[in-house]
Amino acid sequence: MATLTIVQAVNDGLKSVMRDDPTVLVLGEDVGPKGGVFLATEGLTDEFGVARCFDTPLSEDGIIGTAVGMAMNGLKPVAEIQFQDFIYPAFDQIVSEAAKLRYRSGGQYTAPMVIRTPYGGGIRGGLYHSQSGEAYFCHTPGLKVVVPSTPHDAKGLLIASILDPDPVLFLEPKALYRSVKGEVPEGSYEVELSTLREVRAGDDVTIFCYGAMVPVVVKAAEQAAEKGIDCHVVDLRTLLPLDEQGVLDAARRTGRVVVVHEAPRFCGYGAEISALIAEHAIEYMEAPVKRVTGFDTPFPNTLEHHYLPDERRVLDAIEQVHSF
Amino acid sequence: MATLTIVQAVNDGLKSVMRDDPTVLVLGEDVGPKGGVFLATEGLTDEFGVARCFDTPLSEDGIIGTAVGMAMNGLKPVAEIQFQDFIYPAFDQIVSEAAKLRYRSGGQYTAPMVIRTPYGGGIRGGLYHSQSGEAYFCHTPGLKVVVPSTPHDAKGLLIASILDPDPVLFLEPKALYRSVKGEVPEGSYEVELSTLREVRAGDDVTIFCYGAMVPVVVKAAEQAAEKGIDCHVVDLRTLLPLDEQGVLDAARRTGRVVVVHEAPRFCGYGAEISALIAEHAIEYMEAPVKRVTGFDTPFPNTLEHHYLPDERRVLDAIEQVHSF
Amino acid sequence: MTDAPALSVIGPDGDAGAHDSGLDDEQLLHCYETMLRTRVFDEICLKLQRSGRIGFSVPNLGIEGLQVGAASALRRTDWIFPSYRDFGMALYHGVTPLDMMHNMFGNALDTAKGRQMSVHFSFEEPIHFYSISSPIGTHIPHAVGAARAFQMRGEDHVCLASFGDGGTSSLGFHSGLNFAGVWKAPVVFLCQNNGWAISCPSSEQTASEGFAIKARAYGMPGVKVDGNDLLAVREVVSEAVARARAGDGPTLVEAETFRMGGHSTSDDPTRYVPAEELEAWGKRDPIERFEKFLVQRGLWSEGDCERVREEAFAEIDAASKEAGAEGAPGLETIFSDVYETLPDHLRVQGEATFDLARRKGEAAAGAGEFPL
Amino acid sequence: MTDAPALSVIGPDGDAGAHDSGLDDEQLLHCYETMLRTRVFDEICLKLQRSGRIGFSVPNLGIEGLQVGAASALRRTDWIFPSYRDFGMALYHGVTPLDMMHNMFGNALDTAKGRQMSVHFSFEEPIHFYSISSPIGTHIPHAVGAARAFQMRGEDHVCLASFGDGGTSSLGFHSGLNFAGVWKAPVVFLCQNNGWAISCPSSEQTASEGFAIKARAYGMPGVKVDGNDLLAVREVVSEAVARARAGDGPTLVEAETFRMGGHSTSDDPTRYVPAEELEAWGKRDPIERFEKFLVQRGLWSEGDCERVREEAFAEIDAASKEAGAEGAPGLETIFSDVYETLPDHLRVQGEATFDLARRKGEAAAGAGEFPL
Ligand SMILES: Cc1ncc(C[n+]2csc(CCOP(=O)(O)OP(=O)(O)O)c2C)c(N)n1
Ligand SMILES: Cc1ncc(C[n+]2csc(CCOP(=O)(O)OP(=O)(O)O)c2C)c(N)n1
Ligand SMILES: [Mg+2]
Ligand SMILES: [Mg+2]
Repeated sequence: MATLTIVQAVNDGLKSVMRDDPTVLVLGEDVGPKGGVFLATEGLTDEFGVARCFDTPLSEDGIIGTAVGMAMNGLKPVAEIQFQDFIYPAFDQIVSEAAKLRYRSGGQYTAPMVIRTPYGGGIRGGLYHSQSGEAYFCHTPGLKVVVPSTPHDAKGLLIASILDPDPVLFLEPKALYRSVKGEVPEGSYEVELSTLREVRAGDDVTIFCYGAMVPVVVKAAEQAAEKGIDCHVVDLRTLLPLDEQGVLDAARRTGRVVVVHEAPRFCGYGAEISALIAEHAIEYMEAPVKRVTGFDTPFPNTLEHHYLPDERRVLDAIEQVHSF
Repeated sequence: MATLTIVQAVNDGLKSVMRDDPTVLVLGEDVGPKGGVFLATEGLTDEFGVARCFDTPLSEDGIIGTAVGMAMNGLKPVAEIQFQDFIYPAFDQIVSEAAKLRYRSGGQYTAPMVIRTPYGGGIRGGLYHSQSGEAYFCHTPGLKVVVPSTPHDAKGLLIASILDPDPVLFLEPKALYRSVKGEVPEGSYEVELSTLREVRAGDDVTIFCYGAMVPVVVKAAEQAAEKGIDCHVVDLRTLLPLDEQGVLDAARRTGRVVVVHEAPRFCGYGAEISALIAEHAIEYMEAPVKRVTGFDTPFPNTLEHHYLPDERRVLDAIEQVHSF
Repeated sequence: MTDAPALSVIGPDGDAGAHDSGLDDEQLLHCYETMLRTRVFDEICLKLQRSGRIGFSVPNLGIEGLQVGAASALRRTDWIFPSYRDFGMALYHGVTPLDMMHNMFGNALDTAKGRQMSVHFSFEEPIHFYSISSPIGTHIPHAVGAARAFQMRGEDHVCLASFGDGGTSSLGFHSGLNFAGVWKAPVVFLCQNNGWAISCPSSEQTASEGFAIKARAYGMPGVKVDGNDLLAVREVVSEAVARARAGDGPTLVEAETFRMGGHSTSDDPTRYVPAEELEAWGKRDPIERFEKFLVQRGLWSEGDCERVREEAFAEIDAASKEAGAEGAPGLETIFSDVYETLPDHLRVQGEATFDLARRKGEAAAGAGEFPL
Repeated sequence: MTDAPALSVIGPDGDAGAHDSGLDDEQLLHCYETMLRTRVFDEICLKLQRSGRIGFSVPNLGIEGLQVGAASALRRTDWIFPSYRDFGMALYHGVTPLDMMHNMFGNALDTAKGRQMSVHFSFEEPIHFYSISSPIGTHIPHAVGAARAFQMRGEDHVCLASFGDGGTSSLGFHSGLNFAGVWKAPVVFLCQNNGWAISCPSSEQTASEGFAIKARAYGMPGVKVDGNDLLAVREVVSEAVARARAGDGPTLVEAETFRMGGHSTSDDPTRYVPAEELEAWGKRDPIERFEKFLVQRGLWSEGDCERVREEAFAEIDAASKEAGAEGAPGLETIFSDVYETLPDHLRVQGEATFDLARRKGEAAAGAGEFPL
């Protein structure tokens, strides 16, 4: 097994699946000779030719719109959106078309495709190179939404997403692209979608998180452990369709819950987790369900370290629900 | 006071404010001579001329994009999107531009404008003439989101939205356009944004709702009353920024809460209400916080009456939280 | 090419000179019959709507020749990415009025399972007649992507993407044509310029001199054609299809025509369409023109029209009765086809719905049990 | 007009014949100095980035003439809707390097309050230099809307919207130009075709023959100009501005140039830009060309370049030191300007942030108390 970063694992995942399946192709801005602005697609054009990994004009609407057309006609496109912040010109194609095609055509036409895109803060990207828009997509029936936080999952979830018969939005935590390393099996393997990952077992407080917040939460959990609070950390991995039962089981286990994400709080993904618990497990709760999130503001630049949830804010919340 | 339908109240609101303020103008597809597909803008071009109420090419991106430009340069555009389902081509302009302009320019440039659009089901419009996308927009800092449910509020909230210094998405419940009538004062008046409306006082169960769900909830509350359950019905009216304190007070009052909306449940607006309660009022809750919503599917056509929450489903939820 | 005037083939008197359409007599008659069947289907739908049997329809009057002419240029292995007025193309290639009527009623046999408004057809056979979406222009890049799949597999099939004058302002038009130009994708873009986008006249839709000229922005040929002349449309679209099939890339065809009815059954066009325009275009009816052509070719005789109309009426009226008698889709269709496999949260929502329907006494809507 | 070759005014030897730019000697020298100051500003930013003092910059090398030529065609009552490379236009109209440096450092005096990445300037004075957005093309319809506001008030001001070759594929290009055409809005669209959109060459951006021709899709004139020739750009943009001011509608100008540096400081262009192209364009430097022109006019002498460069360096270097010494924005800037008035939920979030900062010992970041 090789030790890879997350961005290398993504690259490896793409190569593995492209070697196995000639219908898989990669398109997007600068994914070809340049290898993508984060080098996630490096070497693909060299190995698979320009017909299977190619640059597109500067139009996210065109990238996703044509990918839908390819997908319904036998190809498996993996479209890259350079930054998640730039996905919104394609919002209509994703929400109105890719997500609804199977339904509206009674299953005659489908859009099995993957949209990969780096999301989140931590690189001093300011308003438009830092956003976490997962909640917009998780409110969209017909889509699947996946967020890895380790190299192993990045590759295995990506391959599972590409092989999935439905459109998948694959959000890559760019803050972790090169900062997290881990062992990654060679060749093709799948990590099943809609399964949770238990990052740390514990009996006092349950913390739900995903993507770049996972290492932050792990650190906070370690600090909590020093204070005698034993945290159960769950990496959600697939945000839609969510393993709701798994979430409720984990919440009931401790009766004390913290939800952490980078995105703004209001109508953010964390609200759904809180709502599920309030609807199905409230009688087990021994404390308020706390959310630690980005603020309800656009994403700032110079002060992003104040905006992003850090160990301190997570630890505060852990202590609050623990001592409630 | 005249007795008007909601769509007449919208029309009256537009006329009132356009008479008072020459910088207000209306643009959109078919809003001119045709008066809009629901006749909300009927007579405006006649009264105010084609410079102040005009048809645009078929591009929501262009409608909102140019409206942002007008707004930053001294005009107060009221843009109509023909159906809320067709707003997504303008998603980037709304979410990336209108909502973030004041912030990113340090207040140098602003976008005081209103986007009016009919939303929701009940007219046999199927997938693309029935959607309720409010949650997408409520997760967008910098925007305000308003949903009236009575003629009085439709006019007063619309005028307040037009006079507001920030961009407002004004969602009109098309199912109620002609089915609800009520007294509407003449001339200009404002209903303050971010205030709740108590539709019905009660001490047993609190129900939060908005838009076309309000009459459904009122009927369910009446049926509940017959069974001896006294419901407190709150029309949220402004979804963002929400009067969170008012919501929490109303929730604490009964300790039993139902949230109702048409939109899909997962990551829907109701999740935020549940989450607020789970975070700030859980210790007052005597029952699970229930959501009665559209299903997590696209919007069907022939079976829309099964998709839309009706009195029966709301009553079921009321009974469940009451007897918990 | 782009700036040339619109091509016409059939003169006002029906004379097409020595024009060779490549169609034999039988095919020419098939074209004629399809036009009439399209008109009859449209008429019946408008009646069904007025009598409250169906919710919605879109008038098709005056564009039958355009649709049939374009459809006749395609093989059944090609794909059609239609707009909501294009059902004449489906009829031409053998989709049955009955299947179409199931959609108009949104019943249990509708291929779209009653999920879409009527006229939003989806067929896979006998030709790919792609699931119609309401948002304007979104299907244009789909056609380009599907065409690229043909390219990749070395297949010489072609995609026809059809849209209105209003559709040229959409995002999908810009990105679709741009990508197609760069990829030399085998697509024919058919802009049906019928003068109006609901109440917006073409002159307020864009300041360009017509729509064919927009092709130049994407490095492809743009051609204007008389949209009320079946043979002219066939000629121009056939040339574009041949180019595409040969690997020479896309073409934008602008067919000039006029919307003779309202935008839809919800629209009152007398509020905005000038009566003179309507009258002038009324004289250019594509079916009458084609009849005159058939007369000149000795293929038509008095009474043919009535006969075909009657046969079409009988068939389509029967189809509408059959479709109207069919039940609504089962409750499970609300929840199926969101994903290939039903996820847990939808299973729970579906079960609750079945349960409620049972309690309301509507269990018959489904099998009485949630089958997914 | 659209298909004409690109206009050049200054020959390779600096000869501009009898061309009358409408600029007096002082103004010509202002142009020259602004080009050099632009280049020096750029050089200093690249150095600041390499040494880690700032996070990001975008090279400007080779397009100084384009920017200054275009800016010189505007009055200060006109509005500029710039792209991220256009700071030469701001300098021309009197924005100070110090104000620009505050932005590069995202400090407390940055007009954007440290919220944006560097080079995303926003100025209201001495000219409206509209807040730059990262999403490509979104500002194009803004320019059209702002222009329509001028029209409505009967003011004869003009908007200049500037974007790259890549920007022509964006949604905003299509909707912006289309609306402007229909409205005859007083806008000049300036497409800086520098051959590349990051690593995508113009030839893969679109199949059209250049970019000026895209104007025909929107019913407006399209003009090509040599983008490395300040006087040619000024000439063409001035004509377009005059048309717009006179109420005759918009124009699309394509300025042909080349991106001599990387896309940004994060980019390594040697991976994809052919060395020959770089070399060829290196010989067409706009500053050298303008120097030769000034020599011919007797306005330039040996040493001028060094003198201006030194003065510019001194000024801009000092500005960078001053801006670099300035503190970060106060914590309250995370929460202000989301809305005009701070809503309750943001007040709560802000108070918690201040509280945490105080506990972490960072209270100095704000006044120590949440001031909103
Ligand atoms: C994105 C979007 N915006 C608005 C609408 C509403 N709408 C439906 S059809 C139509 C006009 C279409 O005109 P055109 O493209 O010329 O086609 P025609 O109806 O004339 O055949 C409009 C505005 C829509 N369906 N989609
Ligand atoms: C909507 C959107 N998609 C992608 C990007 C990433 N991006 C930033 S600049 C750029 C290339 C722009 O090229 P061009 O318009 O030619 O301008 P140039 O950089 O050459 O001046 C890209 C793809 C973006 N900023 N916005
Ligand atoms: Mg039309
Ligand atoms: Mg460029």
